[in-house]
Amino acid sequence: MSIHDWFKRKKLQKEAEYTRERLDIPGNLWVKCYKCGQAIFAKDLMANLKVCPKCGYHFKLTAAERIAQLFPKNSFKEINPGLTSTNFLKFSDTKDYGKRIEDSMLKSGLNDAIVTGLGKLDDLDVAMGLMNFSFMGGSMGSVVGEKFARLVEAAVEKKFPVVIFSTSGGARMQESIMSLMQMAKTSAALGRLRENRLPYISVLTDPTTGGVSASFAMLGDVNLAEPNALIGFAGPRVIEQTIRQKLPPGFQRSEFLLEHGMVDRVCERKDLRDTLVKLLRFFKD
Amino acid sequence: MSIHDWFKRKKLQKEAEYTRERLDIPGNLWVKCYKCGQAIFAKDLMANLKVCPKCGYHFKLTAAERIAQLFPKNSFKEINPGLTSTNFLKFSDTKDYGKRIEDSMLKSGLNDAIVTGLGKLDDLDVAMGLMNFSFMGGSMGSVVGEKFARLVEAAVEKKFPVVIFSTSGGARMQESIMSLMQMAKTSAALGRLRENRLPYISVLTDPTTGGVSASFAMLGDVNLAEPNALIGFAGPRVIEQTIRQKLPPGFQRSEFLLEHGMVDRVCERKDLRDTLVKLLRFFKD
Amino acid sequence: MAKPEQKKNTRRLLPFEKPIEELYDKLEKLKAVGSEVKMEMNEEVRLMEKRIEATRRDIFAKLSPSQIVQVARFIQRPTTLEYIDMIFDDFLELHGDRNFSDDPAMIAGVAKLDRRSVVVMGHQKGHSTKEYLARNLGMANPEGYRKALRVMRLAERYNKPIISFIDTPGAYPGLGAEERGQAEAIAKNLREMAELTVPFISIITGEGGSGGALGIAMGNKVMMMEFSIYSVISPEGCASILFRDATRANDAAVAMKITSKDLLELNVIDEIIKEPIGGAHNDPQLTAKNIKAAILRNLGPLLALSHHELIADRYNKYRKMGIYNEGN
Amino acid sequence: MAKPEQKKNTRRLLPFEKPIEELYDKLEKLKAVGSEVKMEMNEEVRLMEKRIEATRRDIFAKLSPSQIVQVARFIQRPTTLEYIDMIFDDFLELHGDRNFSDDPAMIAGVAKLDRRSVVVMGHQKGHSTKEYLARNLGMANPEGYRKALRVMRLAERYNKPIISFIDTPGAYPGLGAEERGQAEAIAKNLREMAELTVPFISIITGEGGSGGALGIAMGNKVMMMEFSIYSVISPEGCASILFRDATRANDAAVAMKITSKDLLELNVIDEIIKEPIGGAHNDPQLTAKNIKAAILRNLGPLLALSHHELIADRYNKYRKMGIYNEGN
Ligand SMILES: [Zn+2]
Ligand SMILES: [Zn+2]
Repeated sequence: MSIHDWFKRKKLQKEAEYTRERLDIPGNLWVKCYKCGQAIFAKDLMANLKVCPKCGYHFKLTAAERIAQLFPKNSFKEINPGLTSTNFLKFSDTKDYGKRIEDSMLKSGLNDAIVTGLGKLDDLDVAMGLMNFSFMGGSMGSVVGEKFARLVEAAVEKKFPVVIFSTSGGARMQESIMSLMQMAKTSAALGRLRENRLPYISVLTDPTTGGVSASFAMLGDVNLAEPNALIGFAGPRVIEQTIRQKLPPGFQRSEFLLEHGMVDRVCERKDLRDTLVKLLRFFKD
Repeated sequence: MSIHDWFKRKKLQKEAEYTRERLDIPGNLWVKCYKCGQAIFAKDLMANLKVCPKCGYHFKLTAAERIAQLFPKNSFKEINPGLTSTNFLKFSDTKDYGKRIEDSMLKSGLNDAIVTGLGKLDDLDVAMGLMNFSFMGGSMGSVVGEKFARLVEAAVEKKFPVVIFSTSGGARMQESIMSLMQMAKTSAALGRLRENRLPYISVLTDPTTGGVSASFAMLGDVNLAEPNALIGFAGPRVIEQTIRQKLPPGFQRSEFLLEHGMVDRVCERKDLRDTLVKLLRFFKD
Repeated sequence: MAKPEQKKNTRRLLPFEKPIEELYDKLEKLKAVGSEVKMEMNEEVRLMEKRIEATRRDIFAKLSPSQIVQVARFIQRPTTLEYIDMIFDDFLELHGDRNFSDDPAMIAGVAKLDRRSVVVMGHQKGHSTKEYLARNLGMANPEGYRKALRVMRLAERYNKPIISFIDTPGAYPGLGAEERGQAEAIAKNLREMAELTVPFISIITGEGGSGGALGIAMGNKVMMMEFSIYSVISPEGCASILFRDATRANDAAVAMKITSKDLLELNVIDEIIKEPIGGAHNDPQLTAKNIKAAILRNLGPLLALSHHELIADRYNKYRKMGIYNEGN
Repeated sequence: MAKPEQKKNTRRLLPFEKPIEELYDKLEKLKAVGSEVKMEMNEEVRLMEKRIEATRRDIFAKLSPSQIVQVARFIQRPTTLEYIDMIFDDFLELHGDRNFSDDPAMIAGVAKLDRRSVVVMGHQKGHSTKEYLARNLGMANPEGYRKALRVMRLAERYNKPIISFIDTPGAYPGLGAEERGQAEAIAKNLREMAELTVPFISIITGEGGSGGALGIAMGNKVMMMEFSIYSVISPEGCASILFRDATRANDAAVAMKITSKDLLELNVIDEIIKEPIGGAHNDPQLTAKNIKAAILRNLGPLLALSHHELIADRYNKYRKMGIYNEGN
């Protein structure tokens, strides 16, 4: 099934509560902006790609929302939707990992923290992966790694470029060492892509840290970032504890990374699709 | 003729006056160390590879002295000794460049600022270039560039590794743009060497700046530096004028470059030959 | 507002264009009178404009090297970003060296030349003190050269030609630049440019200052704008170091042979790109058109070469440079 | 001098070796008496030494994961430089990333393994607070990973095998590290290690801490010392983040499966290298001998592979990692 069908199926039952939770909606109609605190009519927010019309704050998007924004003509076909996580270590912290997976699936309407598929941006073929922060903080375990690797392998086979939208707190600790190995696996897949001279564009969105930033998210031929996204290796709290001082304002934000040479462009959501199309056309022609 | 023959031939007529000039010898027997100010018996200084036995200060070496230290068995054969500089631009500053070349040749007993040749360090073949600071400040003009390129081409043909001892104030401004082009020429030659997977060891000695540091001297698979050598792109005075402040002590010295990741090892002269042999053996086996 | 200041700006006059200044004053008076008496002075205005153009043509027909230096450095001279805008389509700047920072003195990105994808890069100066400061007058730090190299490698990986625009007094001679390996950054670029498997064209648009210029200028074809300069050291630097007299920069400019004509004669460059009368700043659009034509004319034959041939072509080009005597 | 301090040092006792402490005290008394009465107590000394060894053997036969963590982190545990010294000949350390600095937390260089040239690298800790400070406890900055990559590429260019030694709590989470792209540095290493055309062997000798460990650990073969650990986060970090209780590090150590035995069962590593009774620090020479034997045993088959096969071998190794369900 296409991601659109899947999106529609889950939509009705989930979106209301989910959106409320993710966006702090104080009712059904009004959303309060995290940054400027202004109340925004939910419809206006959605029409503005979930960017605050007042202050430009970029709200988090789910994979499905992102897909809907990028592929208005429904041209995105999901691949490997059936992969799900398993508690192979019988890991249990404050909650059993198996239960946590189940709950996350129910709550988010997603199978795991990434959706992968093939699609067209205008006339341009693309293999795309989109992470979901709403599924266990976008953490990367075996499923994210496997779906990523399969996506890249599909791209190699079809000679498609790859675009990844990252958002992740890092490795999924409940899978312990196996989550660390996904960094190796996804990076190796990108090595193969590169060997085949197929382009890779990484889009970093808020937040992208830890094992995901230290593997595929930083490896784009071109790295794009949405404004003000938190991007870094270590989390701000860990750094503050280590250096025993407050972090400067703007630290680890997209604009900071641009200044420090780590991302090519900070790109507002409204310009993102155009920029991707331009870049893909550059690589293609 | 071998560099040794050539060295012997020039030696008698030149060495006395030349050594006096280069070393500030206040008579024939005693040398005053630049750094610690101590008087050293000239013979002791020579026996100690021209390193002050009191404070470790490394006096400058001519190519011939360097060759004598490295190839005790006379195994170094110079190539392309007959190349000489010409005043093709009819350039004249405080002195005509043609006259300057002539005077430098007479005074230094050298044809130009580099000696190139093939030799053996122990059983290890090597193509080696050794610069002379005493010839117009080791400046790189067409002759240095051409001899460098021919040396590298000989190395490629014979599958020899290349070792270069640099000491230079930079490009030879009297050859204007043509001296700049030698940076391109020598670096391109090293590109070809690399393409052929033949190793290149660069030994930076006091001083190595400007166009030589910004071309072949910095491009070693391994960069070695003698202690306390001045190494940099811009000269200290230019930097001071630009930033309008005094430079910190140790700035642009070998140890500073080590700390800043630009050289692999700071190597005392007494250890230099052993280190080269070890490295060459590493590459060979 | 300071009116004379503004006048100067719109006239874009170089110091040695004094004779034209007076003519412009007259022209303006004529125009003022004309607007009073409605159009009657039209013919005289036209004549005065012709006279200005003729005078300018005369002046520019016999510029001295040090005057050319002034043109090359003129604050009104079109910048790399302007040329990119006029010559290419769909330019997307790419930032950063993926190491330390993004250097605003060096720009790089992807673009279309007509419908062909190309990679472009160059030093960026500006047209005001403020822009000079922001861009460090086009004097790149190591990060600038490393960004350029990163984007060159991108070009190579995806088989896109590279066009570089050179306009810098030189690589920045700062404390941090030395700490972070200015010499290493430039040296590595030289070696890597020699080995590029894609067509590479370099254009000296303004100041080609020493290693800082060469650091992105090792094209298969190297072209110079008519009134640009290219040299191993600035005339001022040469005067103070070699002539031991800082006031002799004019003599140094002559002696060093730094004009496009000199460098073509020395076979260091392949072609001179004509500028409009009065220099590129007098008609940036026309200048850009000339540059684009030169790029297209030179790119064609390079596109026919294999990767190996492109490297060999570049190797041979630089291998030949140098003039010396050969004895026994 | 503080004698008890010194005793502890020579005995090199871990916190959970308390029972041995008493035996050592007795042994020393026996020796003292023995030296008075000349040799008569020899047999009893021998017996006591045997008893110490037996007790130690018992303790180490059933170490809990959190005790293994203590062994892996023990200040007396041999460091990378010591292993290199014992295993290789003619080691020459190479410094610097050719970009920004030389990172003392990461060492790299060339050496001989018997008579074969190899490239070696690893995190460097130390045996004292002073050394910990100088080496940042083996927590590398981006420069460390970039130096490692530079030297890996050197190895590749000249076709030399690479041996890496892993012993780090993790990559350094500092301000400068973030500014200079810790994430980028590690990520690039991962991709580049996957593509290396030379045999690559990695050995976790002490702490294999997260991305900072993996950043030089993507060998064709990955081995772990018997009492080393390898994990995505420290037990303490896991306890405080997942268990929301910083005191539950022991539980986290168990739950996370971070011991060599666990990781062999999970097929994440290929082999366990035995340590002497009481851990590597009790007999560094024997430990080094075991490591060397393991390297040689594993290197042989890798040397028979082509460049392409080596890349494929590594790709398949990491491609297989992961456990998941597959529905429709
Ligand atoms: Zn807002
Ligand atoms: Zn001394």
